[in-house]
Amino acid sequence: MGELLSLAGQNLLTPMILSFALGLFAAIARSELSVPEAAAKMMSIYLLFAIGFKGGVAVAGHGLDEHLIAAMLGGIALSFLIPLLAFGLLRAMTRLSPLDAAAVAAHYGSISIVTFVTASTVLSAQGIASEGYMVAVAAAMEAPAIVSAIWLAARSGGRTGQVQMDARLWHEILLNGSIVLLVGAFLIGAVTGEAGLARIDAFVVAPFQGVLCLFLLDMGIVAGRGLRTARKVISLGVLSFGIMMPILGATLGLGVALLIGLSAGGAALMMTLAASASYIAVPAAMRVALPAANPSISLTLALGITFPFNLTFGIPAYTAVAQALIGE
Amino acid sequence: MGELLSLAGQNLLTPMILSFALGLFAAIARSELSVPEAAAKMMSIYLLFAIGFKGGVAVAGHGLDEHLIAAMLGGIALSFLIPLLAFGLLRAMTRLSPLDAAAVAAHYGSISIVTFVTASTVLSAQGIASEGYMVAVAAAMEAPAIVSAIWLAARSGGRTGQVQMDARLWHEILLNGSIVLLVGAFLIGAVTGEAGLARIDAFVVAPFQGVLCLFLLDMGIVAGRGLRTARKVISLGVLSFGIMMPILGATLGLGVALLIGLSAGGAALMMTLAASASYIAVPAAMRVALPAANPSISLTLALGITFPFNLTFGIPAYTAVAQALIGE
Amino acid sequence: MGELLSLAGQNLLTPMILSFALGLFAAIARSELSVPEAAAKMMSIYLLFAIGFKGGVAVAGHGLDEHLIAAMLGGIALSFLIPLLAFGLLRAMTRLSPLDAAAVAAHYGSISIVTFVTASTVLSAQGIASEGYMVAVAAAMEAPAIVSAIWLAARSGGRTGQVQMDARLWHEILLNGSIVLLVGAFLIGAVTGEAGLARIDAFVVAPFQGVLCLFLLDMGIVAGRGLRTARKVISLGVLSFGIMMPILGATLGLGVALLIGLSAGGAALMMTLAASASYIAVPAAMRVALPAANPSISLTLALGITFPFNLTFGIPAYTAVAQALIGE
Amino acid sequence: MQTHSAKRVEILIEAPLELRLTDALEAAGIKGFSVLPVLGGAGRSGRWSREGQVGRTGMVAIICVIRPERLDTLLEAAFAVVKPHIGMVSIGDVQVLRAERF
Amino acid sequence: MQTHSAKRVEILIEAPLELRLTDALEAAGIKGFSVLPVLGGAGRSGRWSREGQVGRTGMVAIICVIRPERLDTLLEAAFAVVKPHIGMVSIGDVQVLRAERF
Amino acid sequence: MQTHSAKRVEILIEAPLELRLTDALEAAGIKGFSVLPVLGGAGRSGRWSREGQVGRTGMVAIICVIRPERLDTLLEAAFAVVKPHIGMVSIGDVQVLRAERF
Ligand SMILES: Nc1ncnc2c1ncn2[C@@H]1O[C@H](COP(=O)(O)O)[C@@H](O)[C@H]1O
Ligand SMILES: Nc1ncnc2c1ncn2[C@@H]1O[C@H](COP(=O)(O)O)[C@@H](O)[C@H]1O
Ligand SMILES: Nc1ncnc2c1ncn2[C@@H]1O[C@H](COP(=O)(O)O)[C@@H](O)[C@H]1O
Ligand code: NA
Ligand code: NA
Ligand code: NA
Repeated sequence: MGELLSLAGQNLLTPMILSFALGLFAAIARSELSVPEAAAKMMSIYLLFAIGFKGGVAVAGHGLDEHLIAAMLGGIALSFLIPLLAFGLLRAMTRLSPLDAAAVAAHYGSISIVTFVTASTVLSAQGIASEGYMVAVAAAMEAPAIVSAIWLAARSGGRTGQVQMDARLWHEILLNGSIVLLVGAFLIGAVTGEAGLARIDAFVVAPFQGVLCLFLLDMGIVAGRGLRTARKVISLGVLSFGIMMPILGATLGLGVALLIGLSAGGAALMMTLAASASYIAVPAAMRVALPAANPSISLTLALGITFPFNLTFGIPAYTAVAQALIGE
Repeated sequence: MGELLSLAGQNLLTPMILSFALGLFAAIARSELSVPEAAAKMMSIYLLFAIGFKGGVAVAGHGLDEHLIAAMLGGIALSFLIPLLAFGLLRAMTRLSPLDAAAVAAHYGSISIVTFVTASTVLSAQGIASEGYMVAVAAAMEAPAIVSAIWLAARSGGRTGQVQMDARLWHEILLNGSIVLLVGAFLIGAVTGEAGLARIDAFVVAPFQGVLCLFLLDMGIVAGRGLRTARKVISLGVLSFGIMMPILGATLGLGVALLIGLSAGGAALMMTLAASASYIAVPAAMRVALPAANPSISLTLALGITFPFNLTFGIPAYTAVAQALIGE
Repeated sequence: MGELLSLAGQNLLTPMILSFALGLFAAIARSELSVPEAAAKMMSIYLLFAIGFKGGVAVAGHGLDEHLIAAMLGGIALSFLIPLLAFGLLRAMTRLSPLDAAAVAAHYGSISIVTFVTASTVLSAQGIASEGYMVAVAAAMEAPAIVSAIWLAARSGGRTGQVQMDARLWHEILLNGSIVLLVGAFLIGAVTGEAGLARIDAFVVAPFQGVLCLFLLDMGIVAGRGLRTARKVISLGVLSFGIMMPILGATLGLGVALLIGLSAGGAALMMTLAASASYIAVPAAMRVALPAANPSISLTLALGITFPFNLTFGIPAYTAVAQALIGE
Repeated sequence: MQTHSAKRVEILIEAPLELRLTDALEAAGIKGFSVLPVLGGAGRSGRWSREGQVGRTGMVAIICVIRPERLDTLLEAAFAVVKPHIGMVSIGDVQVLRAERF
Repeated sequence: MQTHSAKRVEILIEAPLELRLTDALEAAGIKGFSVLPVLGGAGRSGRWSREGQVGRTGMVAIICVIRPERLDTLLEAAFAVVKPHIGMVSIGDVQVLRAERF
Repeated sequence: MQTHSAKRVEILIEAPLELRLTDALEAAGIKGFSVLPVLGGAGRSGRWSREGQVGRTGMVAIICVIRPERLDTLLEAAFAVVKPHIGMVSIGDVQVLRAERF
């Protein structure tokens, strides 16, 4: 526990986490500091491309693990199941309507790629190896949660017009920008391997953590603004959910990782994925599918509570637990 | 031929080409993946600045070649003449109106700076030297084609109002952003030389190919969208033109390069310039000068057919031919 | 003097200064070359973050100097006093109304962070050390000048409605984006120190001067456009003020630096701060506080006259003087 | 100068629905419209801003100038998409040059 | 289709005052509005453009569709902010769908 | 609140012609206008979007509020530029505050 806290402390004092804190502070103090939308989008394109590409290069180097298929299936199962658990918890702990609870549940079943990116960075800073294909697992976990959530909403007696699901939405979800970019960059990395990396490592490797700082600064600003304006919707029950759910998710993720036989690094990433909540792809899908659900509840929970929790305490804890149980 | 194909294959499997392919796939599959306009513009500013600057530094290092003037004049002549050839071909091979044919011809006489940048990258990856001043030649080749095209349109009996040419447009063409930036950066590189490069090489050299990947990703998206929406305007004749014209252009470029006595690398670049078609400066000029011409025909041809052709098969072929004929 | 001129010449021929000149040329020649707003904002976020962070790391390395408090107080005093001097000069030398003179005075009391960044770059290129906390001094000097200017405007008999000052404006000034980011990044650097720098130096150090080039290109464009459109408001008196004022400011800055006992590098930076004029934070504050003042006078003076003066002649001169008087 | 009566319809709609709306317009034979960005706003669901956002968030404004007799077609097509969602449809009277273009 | 009369108010205001204006609107009970970007323009204080600018410069357009009976409340709230500043307030008549939303 | 009648002219024009149009307006003595971005749209020449584009592509919207008696001057100046090009000019009736500014 002492070691865990020191690890957490060490993690807290990195430029990344502090940049997030700075953004949070700026927004809560109502500073007008802000990052242009186009720059934020470009940074996210950069991060997705770089993390996908590096995952692909790692796979090209070490070959495909026999666990790849199992990890994909495990991730997909988690993404399907976590919303059911989240929905149950929310209905028990909060006064959210079934519709709002289903929308929130979709966010928690899906994943936050920046949390994943941060966890990867923490692992490589500590010299802990992990399976390169975990980025493909991340991509695979984006969408299934949306299916579960829509089923939950429909089952809970959504009135006509409350649940809007069609082929077009499926298409949008499965080919959403972050999935296509992540998987595409992964394949590019896998195909071009070390030779490809040699050409672009000064772009995808060297400045990566710096870009992550500025991106987290922006995430802090957006999260802080959400927290400031959504204070009314955030009851104590909702808040507790935002901290309990990632812990439960990580536990499920750990179970799956142990079942599959992932490395300690891989297990930490699987726990992070299960613990994290989407704030990019799922919100857009929910606006289309469940238009009557209040978007600010999900976003504030995912970005204002769970994201910083994972960043500060979650990731070091998941790493420590995975290492303790699996070893290096 | 076998060697040429293997070179092409090798070229195809770089992160750059695959990034373009990813963008193409995303757009054709109707993924909403997109690059913000501001980010795309900024990347193009970066690429122009970097390529111009490095060209200038090379000139500062090796001194001005006696061929500089000849190469400039050769490039300008190509830019003037290629539209006449293109126009003739288009009128023979397609059903395009004289106005549309003239507009397309302007694009092919002018140049695509990203194709040039990609060719430079391929050359330096293969260790083939080239004349630094070729970026100045590239800048000189942007505008003359517009003159020829407007002459063609006027001659072909453009009705009053169809050809809009005035001093203001001349000014805009000659001082368009990419010419000013390319020539300006070239001069800055030439003046500051190696000392200047030492200060900014971590910016203009190291991450260059990585930025090029993301830029080509965007170009792939834009090209793919163009192909998707412009299927109707692209007849078989138009399509064939988009492949034949760069080959003819490259052949003319080779002739000029041999006449002038450029190095193998310089010849490959001259061929690339002659083979490539503008998709930035010329489209805007055509909207002003030939407002009744359909912009989507030119753009789809230049960006959707000729650009990927040059990227994948053209550049390796031009390089191989130049090396075979000129040696190192 | 000869040495000073050669220093100035050497400084003039860097990629940074030449990039500014290129932007100036492009705008004055009415080229449509331009940098997207979002990209310009993102570059300024990058520069503020990097310079703040590096200042913090320097403080973490060398410990806090006993002069820190004195330097902060000195800087604040300069920011309060310079507007009074500027106002007097403007009233004597130009026909500006009291309101316009007060608005201009606010800009000159405050600071230009890009001028500061450029000076830091020049110092480190020449191997001259300076106090890392000077970035904190820069942040402290942003706001006080606004107070003085509002006092001047109110005293000069601003009619009702001409001076709009309220708690909200105070809040906006003190927590404006550049102050929060600069101070925040400084603290992050101070807390994470060399370990933090090791993680992100490929982002905040290596490409810094290159980004500065593109940012200065943009500043040149904006300055050139201002000069072109504001020719009418720029009388000879106004123009002379734009050159005299930085010299006077730098002299005051030198006095304060000598009093405090800063190093030669620190003194050069203090002179630069005192000599520079704000073009980001103060303009917005003046639009709120002194809505009847003409914004284009201040902006053209600060960005079109004083900024290039400092960049080209000021900084080398301040450095030379500081070194001559203080030694290394 | 010769002008003609027309209707200017302004539809505020959530960005993720933009393509659905424009496709519906085209399906209804409405061939001309323009999409304008919206930076932020406020409504019954609170305040929002596009700044710093990464996903397809916020709203866009779709502007469509049409002949009066086509208004109902347009409104029906638009309303079918907008109905279950937040968003706003307003219609103003305008005069246009070059009516043959509409 | 059933429509209802409303007013469309368009306020051009300097960007540094945007929050003051929207806060004043909310304080006056005007809960719905949208903010649109303005790239540049010209007026008595000359020409301007947002291109390449870094600070909170230029203007924004705030659009507010309201019931006619609320117009005066809105105009008074807006005018209190806009009065000492440059900027423009224009009001047009529109028809809206779903009046219950306003 | 005291308001005055005015005309709101909205001109959609291709971005490469923006400066030509605004110069023509100024030459005709129209001193006030604002330029708004357009993200994309559709018309007889098909669908377009600004996303990912690099050159000066697409359209911009120019908005001009003027006294009714100046409308014809404006339309003539604008039409001389817009005529051979794609684009749209629409005119609506509005009320403005502070008529002295126009
Ligand atoms: N009356 C209005 N005038 C202008 N824009 C509005 C209005 N009402 C809503 N909006 C816009 O539509 C969005 C969603 O509105 P609402 O569904 O009321 O939350 C708001 O955030 C505004 O951007
Ligand atoms: N008549 C007008 N129509 C549209 N926009 C205007 C008008 N007058 C002023 N503006 C906008 O308001 C800004 C400030 O106007 P002014 O106070 O006249 O300089 C201008 O730069 C334009 O963006
Ligand atoms: N009726 C319309 N309403 C709004 N925008 C239009 C309309 N017609 C055309 N536009 C805009 O003008 C552009 C060119 O129109 P067109 O010349 O018909 O292709 C379109 O892409 C739209 O952005
Ligand atoms: Na999850
Ligand atoms: Na060519
Ligand atoms: Na100063």
